[in-house]
Amino acid sequence: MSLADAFTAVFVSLGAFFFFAGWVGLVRFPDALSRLHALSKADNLGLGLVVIGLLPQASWPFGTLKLIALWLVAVLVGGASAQLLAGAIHAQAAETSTGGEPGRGTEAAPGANGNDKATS
Amino acid sequence: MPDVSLPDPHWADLPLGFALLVLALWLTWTQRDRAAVIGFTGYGLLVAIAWVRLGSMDVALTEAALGGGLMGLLLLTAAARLGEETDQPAPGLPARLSIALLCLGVTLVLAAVVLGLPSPAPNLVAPVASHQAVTELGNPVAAVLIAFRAVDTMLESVVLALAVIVLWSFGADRAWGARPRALHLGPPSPALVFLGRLLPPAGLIVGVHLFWTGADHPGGPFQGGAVLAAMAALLWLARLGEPPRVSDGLTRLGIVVGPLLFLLIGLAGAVIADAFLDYPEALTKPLILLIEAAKTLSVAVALALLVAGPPELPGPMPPRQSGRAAKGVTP
Amino acid sequence: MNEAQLYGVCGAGLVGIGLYGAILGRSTLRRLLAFNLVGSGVFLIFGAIARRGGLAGGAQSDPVPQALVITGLVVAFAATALAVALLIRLATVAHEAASAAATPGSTDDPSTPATASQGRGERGPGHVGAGHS
Amino acid sequence: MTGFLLIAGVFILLTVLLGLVRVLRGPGDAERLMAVQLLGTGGVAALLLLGSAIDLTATTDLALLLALLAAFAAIAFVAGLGANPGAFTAARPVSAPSSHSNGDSPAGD
Repeated sequence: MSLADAFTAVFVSLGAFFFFAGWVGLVRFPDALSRLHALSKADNLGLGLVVIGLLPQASWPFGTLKLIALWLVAVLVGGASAQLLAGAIHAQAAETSTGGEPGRGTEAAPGANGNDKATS
Repeated sequence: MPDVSLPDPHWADLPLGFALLVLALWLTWTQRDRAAVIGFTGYGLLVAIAWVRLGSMDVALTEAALGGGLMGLLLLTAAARLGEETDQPAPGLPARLSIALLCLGVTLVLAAVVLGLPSPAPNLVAPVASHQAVTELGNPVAAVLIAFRAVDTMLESVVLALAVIVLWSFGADRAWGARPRALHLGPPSPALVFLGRLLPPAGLIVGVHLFWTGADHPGGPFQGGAVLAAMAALLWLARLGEPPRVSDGLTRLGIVVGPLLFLLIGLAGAVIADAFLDYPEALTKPLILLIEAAKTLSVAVALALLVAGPPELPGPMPPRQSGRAAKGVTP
Repeated sequence: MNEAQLYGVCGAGLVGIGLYGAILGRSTLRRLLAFNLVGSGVFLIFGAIARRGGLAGGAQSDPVPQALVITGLVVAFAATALAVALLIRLATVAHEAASAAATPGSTDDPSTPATASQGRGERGPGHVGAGHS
Repeated sequence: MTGFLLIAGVFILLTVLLGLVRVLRGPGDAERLMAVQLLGTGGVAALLLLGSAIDLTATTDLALLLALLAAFAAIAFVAGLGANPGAFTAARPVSAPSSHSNGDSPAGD
């Protein structure tokens, strides 16, 4: 096994681990914001580590550049959408806690919808 | 893509197919529209991966761009605007049961047909490959789309243009000439504006890349155009731009330039070459590129306008905004 | 069972589910989703056939069905967009008819221009009953 | 190396497929979106690994496309929410006298 292959194996494994961790967090964490936190780990670290791991395998220069561009796009998109979702969850929670009518079953906030699995 | 079979493990297919069916069942039976629409965007992603497994990268790209991006945008904004609809009255159990049995029967017949397909499978791989050199295209799907089945493709771009016209005609009479407003959904949050500033340049590059690479690799006008349309929709959603007025001449030109050029070159082919939509031998590649470029533009404009909806007058938009909805969220 | 057969059967299942949903869906938007499920099931069956043909002919996938599916996907999207616009228009007209029929003038929205436009299903800029009544 | 990349790709794909549990269970739409987002990112990673393993450059294009459009569902969802925070409960209470009373239980299933 060459050095490049060992590098790939280590980083791809780490990335896969973070995807697994993100899944566990998404399924097991108690409320929306912590789940989002877990998701962001998978989004940024998981994909980032997989991309780093694949860099030695990619064809220079375009394959490599494309991978890096992909990671940049993913970080940008993942970060912005996490921000969007967090804002929505937060606003919803604020609305329900200040006596706004709880949105029945449609809202992002945990517990706001009185739903089956919601815990807050 | 010369190698015959993908050497990857097959046990990813079974979970994927299973997930597709579970998701489809869930979004048919779940209670709320918006949840179902969110599930549907996930479904689109899965279908794109399924197409990769079926060896059709061209279709996978189209499905990802349409099903994953634009379709989610279209349906989620519609769900936001329509609100949750009351359940429609369902017929009695016997009727539902018989309909379910009927659908099951359709499934069983189709499955039997799929499993009983003749072997070896009839195919057009060899004819396409043997004639592909004439088009100077490396991508057989592009060759089929633009040369061998060119009538289909031309009619399809005409259909897109017609769809925009029909969509516009759904607007109220007095709103004619106004801008489409389906993507006017309240003040955009800062994160959305940020994304709207940074993502479209990247999307522009990806869209043009998909169009350009489509000659020799998977990709093409539809895929590239869909990405460009998604970027335009993002700009409109982030309020960094406005959809054009429906009376705008340049927009109208953009919609029809693809089919029109296709038709004109096709007619010219009837005179210069041998038949309608036949290309003169020496000019085949440049003509194809010209048509594809115009088609990318037209597809992009038409798809973006389809997401943007019919023209509407400014002001609150029924049925969406009620009085109490005005107390806003400030994300 | 190879992947062509698997996704073909999966497509058949999707057609069945989608057909049921299109007939008995809970709401019109859901029926639209179900209709799209039917479409994607049919396309998957096409894909299965393309895959079989491709493998028999020495390629990944037969290009002719692929090209047909690409065309079909774009047209299906256009049809969905039209249906969505129609749904919104329908809801708008119904909403106006309801707010006009209920109690003209009793809503707390002073800008409501009476019932002038209800007959033609037209929509005025300020024509929103605040109470959705 | 090819085998390892394939196994890693399939592992990630299966992981994010299991995340679909959140789409089915919710409880909120935000969770559903997160699961779809995880599906998108995991799909990108799996496609990259698959493409690298069997030397298919086109999968990188598809991965790039998925990464680019990954946020669209979240964008549309939040935009709709911001435009109309209460609409999903307000839309029907008294509008149709014939419709059933609106004391329905919250969704999710």
